[in-house]
Amino acid sequence: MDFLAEQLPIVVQQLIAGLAYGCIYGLVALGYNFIWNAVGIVNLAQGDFVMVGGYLYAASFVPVVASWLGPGSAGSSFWTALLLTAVGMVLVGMVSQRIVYYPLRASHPRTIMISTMALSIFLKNFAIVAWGTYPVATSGLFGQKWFRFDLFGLGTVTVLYQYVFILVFTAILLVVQSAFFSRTRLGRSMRAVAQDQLAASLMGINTPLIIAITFAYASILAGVAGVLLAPIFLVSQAMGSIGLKAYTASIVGGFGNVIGALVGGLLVGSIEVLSASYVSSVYKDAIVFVVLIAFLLLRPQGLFGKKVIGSL
Amino acid sequence: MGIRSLSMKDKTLIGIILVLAALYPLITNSYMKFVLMTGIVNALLVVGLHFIFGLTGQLHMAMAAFWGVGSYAFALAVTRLSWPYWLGVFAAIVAVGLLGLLLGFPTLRLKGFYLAITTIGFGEIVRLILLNWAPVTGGVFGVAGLPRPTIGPLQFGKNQPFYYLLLAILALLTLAARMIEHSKYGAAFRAVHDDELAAEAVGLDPTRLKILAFVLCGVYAGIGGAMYASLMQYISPEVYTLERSQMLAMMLVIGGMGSLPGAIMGSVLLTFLPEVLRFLQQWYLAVYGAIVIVIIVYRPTGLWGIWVRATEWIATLLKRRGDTRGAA
Amino acid sequence: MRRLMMALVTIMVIFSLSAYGADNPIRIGGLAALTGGASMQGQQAREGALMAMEDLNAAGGVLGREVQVFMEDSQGVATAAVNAFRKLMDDRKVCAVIGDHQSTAVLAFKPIAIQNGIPVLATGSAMAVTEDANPWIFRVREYDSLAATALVNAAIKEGYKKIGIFHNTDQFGVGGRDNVIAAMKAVGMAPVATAGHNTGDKDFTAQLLSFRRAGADAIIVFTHNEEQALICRQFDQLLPGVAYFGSMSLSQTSTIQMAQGAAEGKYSATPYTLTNMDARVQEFAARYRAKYGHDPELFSVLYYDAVMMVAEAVKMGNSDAPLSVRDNLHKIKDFPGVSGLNYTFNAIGEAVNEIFIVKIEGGQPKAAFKIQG
Amino acid sequence: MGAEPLLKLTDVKSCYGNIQALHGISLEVYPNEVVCLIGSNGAGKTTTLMNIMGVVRPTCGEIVFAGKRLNGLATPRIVSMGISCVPEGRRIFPALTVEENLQMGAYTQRGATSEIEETMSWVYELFPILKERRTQMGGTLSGGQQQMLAVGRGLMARPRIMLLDEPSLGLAPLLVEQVLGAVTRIKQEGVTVLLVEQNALAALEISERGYVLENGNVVLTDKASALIDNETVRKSYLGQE
Repeated sequence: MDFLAEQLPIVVQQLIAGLAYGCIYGLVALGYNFIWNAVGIVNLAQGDFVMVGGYLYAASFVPVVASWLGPGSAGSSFWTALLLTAVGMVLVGMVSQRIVYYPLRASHPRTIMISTMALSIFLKNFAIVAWGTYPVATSGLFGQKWFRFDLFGLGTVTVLYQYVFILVFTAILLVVQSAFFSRTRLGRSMRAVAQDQLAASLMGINTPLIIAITFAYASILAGVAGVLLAPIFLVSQAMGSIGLKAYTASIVGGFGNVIGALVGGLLVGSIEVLSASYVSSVYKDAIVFVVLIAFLLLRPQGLFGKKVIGSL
Repeated sequence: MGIRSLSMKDKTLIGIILVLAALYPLITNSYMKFVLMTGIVNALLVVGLHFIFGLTGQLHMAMAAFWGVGSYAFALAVTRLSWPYWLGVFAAIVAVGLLGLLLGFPTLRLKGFYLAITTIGFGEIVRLILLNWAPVTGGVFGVAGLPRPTIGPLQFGKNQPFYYLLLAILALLTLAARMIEHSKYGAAFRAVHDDELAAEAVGLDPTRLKILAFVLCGVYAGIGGAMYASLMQYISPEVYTLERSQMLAMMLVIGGMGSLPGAIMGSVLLTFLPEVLRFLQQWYLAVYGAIVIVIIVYRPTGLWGIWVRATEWIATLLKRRGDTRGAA
Repeated sequence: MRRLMMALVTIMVIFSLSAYGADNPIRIGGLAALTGGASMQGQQAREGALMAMEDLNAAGGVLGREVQVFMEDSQGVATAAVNAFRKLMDDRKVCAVIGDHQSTAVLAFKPIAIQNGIPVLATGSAMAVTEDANPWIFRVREYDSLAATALVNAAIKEGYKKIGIFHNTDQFGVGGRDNVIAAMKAVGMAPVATAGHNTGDKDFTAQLLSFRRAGADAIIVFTHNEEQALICRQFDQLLPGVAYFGSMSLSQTSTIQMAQGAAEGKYSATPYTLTNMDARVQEFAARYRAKYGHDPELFSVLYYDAVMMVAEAVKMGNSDAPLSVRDNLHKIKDFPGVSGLNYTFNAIGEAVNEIFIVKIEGGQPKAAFKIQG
Repeated sequence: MGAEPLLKLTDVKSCYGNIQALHGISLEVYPNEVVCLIGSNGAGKTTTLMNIMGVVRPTCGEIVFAGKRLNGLATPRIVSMGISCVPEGRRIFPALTVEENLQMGAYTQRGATSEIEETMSWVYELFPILKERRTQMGGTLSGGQQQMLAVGRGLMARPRIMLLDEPSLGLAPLLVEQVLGAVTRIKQEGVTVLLVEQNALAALEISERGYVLENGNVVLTDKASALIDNETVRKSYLGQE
């Protein structure tokens, strides 16, 4: 009981952080899944899109927008910069797919994978040239503010407002997304293309365009993840490493599954924080990957996937 | 057997090895010579990767881990255990071969991008172990003072003899790879690549074949890892990253998937490319990435494809000139 | 056969293009991570080194000859560092190499430098860089045990008894950890907890909470800028009331900015601080700011000073032969640097034997006291 | 027939990769008739349809629909001109509801919501089971229901001509009758039908004319009734000695 009393607040505190990171992984994982569903490839530069989103937001748009709107406009400048970032990411996604996917669409997926790797190298190093080598700090809506609350008299838990914001923002985003996919013509045609490209084009859908839009949307998700992370992390070229965790999340959840991506993200986030605390902080990434490999061997379809292994 | 009876690939292979042999004394500065040596070591690894990535079509992204374990097995055997040089190389081969077996077994059920992420995860695990298991690996401080080889009275301590030794090893291993490729195993690997179910239907065992490919790759990576350690004479864990695995895969793809001459061309070229681009200062790796994208997108058949077209073009050109001469 | 000849000729043309003569200028090499995770420090190094070159040439060069500084990218990785070093040595024919600021990279090319007789003015802090006292290897930076001892002494002086160590798992962090433990042992203490993190980690909740569990009243943090800033931020939430002693990176303007206020009240150890009112320091900082638009940092001044010392050694020996440069570097006495330090290389090639303990106040690293090594 | 053909293929050749699949197909479909293409597996029936839809580009020859050349047009353009295709294997969207599937069928009918709803109620009238199941996911329907959904989805585009690829494939005899019966009713509504079938007898029974394809060539064409009686057709395609 004593042990519990001592550990519980700490576990809760870490879980909140883990869930917030999980949401971020989930958002990026969703991007993997949409592209996977639509064209059956994995974009290995997806993680670097997070970095590009973070830089666009923190280094390019925030300073400009803040100077437009003047002092004391933290709220509106956040939303404006977020919107501009999303627009920027649409361009990034569209242009990238036009260059590294579209010309190769008939090639072996392996070739496409390599071209997305090259894109990843390009983006990492382009960031150095475009935004410099100094990591960028930005404050978002809440900066470094945190609050404490008492956990049933067991102890106090300290939480960053930004963590809560990430959780709420992700929840709202998912609700909006689900409405978009079921209620709008564009959303439905994106689903149709993901399910059957030939049938979709026989319906008169411009499939190449819808695929480009899917890439753009996946990029927006990555960019938003970058914006949400920017205040708690620093924006630097190493931010792209988040892509691997997100890839893991999408596998754990069941590749190609929307709910799976989120649940997988939350699971990976929690495993990461808890294993850092209770197993080994330097091997935490290794532990995440061990879990991944175990999943692939024991339940390759993931938590929510159908029992089919994606063929190449 | 005359040179005419050899296939285009074989002729090119011989040509490449000869060019590489002639190149070394032609290069006047020892920096470029050293880059060339690095290129040969990369080629050893890429030829190994060819078995999995090229022949069997499996997305193996843990090549840096294979290479790292090879380097460390060799380095620890010759320093900590004071084993003789070639026994150390043998230890590296066995270690990475076993690693290939270890990775091959559980991941056989996985295909495509599932295999890719598994191997990426595996590579990261190995990297973290090399970095943090300090009592055994020396941790961040790496292993220093690694020897260059001797064979009987022959000394390979200097760069030039070591270069020709590396080249000889590359030639031998490429020859072996070529023989495997043309044997029934090569055909079987290709069958697994094209259609696993069909391969199974004709009585091949894709599982065993894939394990075999992983083990073969491990053997090559073991030699490559040991040679790298011997070349640098110092190894440290920050080298064996996912980025390196990606670079090696790119070398293979840029070279032209599924062709040995392409694998060597790709390795040497992509080793030189960033060095040649250094004058671009901090732009150079961004430009490197862009060049790789351009090559892949506009020539998915890689350097091998370009070479084939170029030789065809030259051949028709020569023939046409011959024809007009004949007409005149 | 004709095909083969054509290929050969093409390759020969390409390589002959990269060779050139004209040995007139004095060539100095610099190595730093211009790409990759440590490129921030690399950029500072580059800016400092190039500024030194311009200053030298504006003053008429050295021995009446132009000075050329070549900066190459080491990526902070052994393989790339060896290639870059060889390029400087063979291609650029430099008379000395400054850097790298990552000790791993230095250890990788050190044997080549010794074998080929190129003096190296390393800026990595690991003990292994100079411990074999090779005459070719110099260091223009504080060494790990100096910083570690200073931080431990500062913590003890401020009255802390239960000290934890938090370190990066790279060469810098692990070296720092070992030296902190050694320094504590020397005064009969042991750390209450030790935790590590990998380069690129962003969330340190678990490690910081482990210090809380161990009841630490102070922690010593050996890591680089980005992680240092993030740890400062998370530390304030999780370990209120605990003292914080950070390695050199915490004293840097860029880290203090990245920490967004979380660096306040924390200590760091550095041989160079902008709050040093020495005229040399201030004059240089003003010129640097005017040129690059941001403050100089430790690596900016170290690379600047190192280039200046190589130039001095060339002048002293009236020659840019590496051997002469090496011998004259050893003869340099109290060379005044823009870092505020006076450099004299000792028997094993160390030049920085004093270090400031600074406390961050109002976003500035205020020098608290100075410790001699 | 007299009138201009609605759809006319002249000497269409086409390749899949390096394999030539069509060696010069010519055929005509007149307004408001049901024409069937019969032939064994690999005869080029589906390829012909894919050429009409612009999914596969013919290497030579001409495809004309209602006086307009279709060669080189993109599939969406072709669909919006009034050709719809019910592909082989049905290919309904498994994770879209029945109603969403039908809505996708009306993708090219921009704007007019009331018209789309009108068409949908007509489809529901034609296949009442779809109305019952309209909130169910397409993938959960039985084979026959999926075929009806596929046909219904094709009708949602309000086509002038509908291409039906193997609608009876894998269906129980009772369902085959139902689906092919629907074809007759579709025709009564003024839609022209080009039907591809392996079940040659059933297809010929509801068609006016038929074409027999072999190895990418038209080998025989006649009135449907005449084909049923044709000796070779009986032997090769109707399984009758």
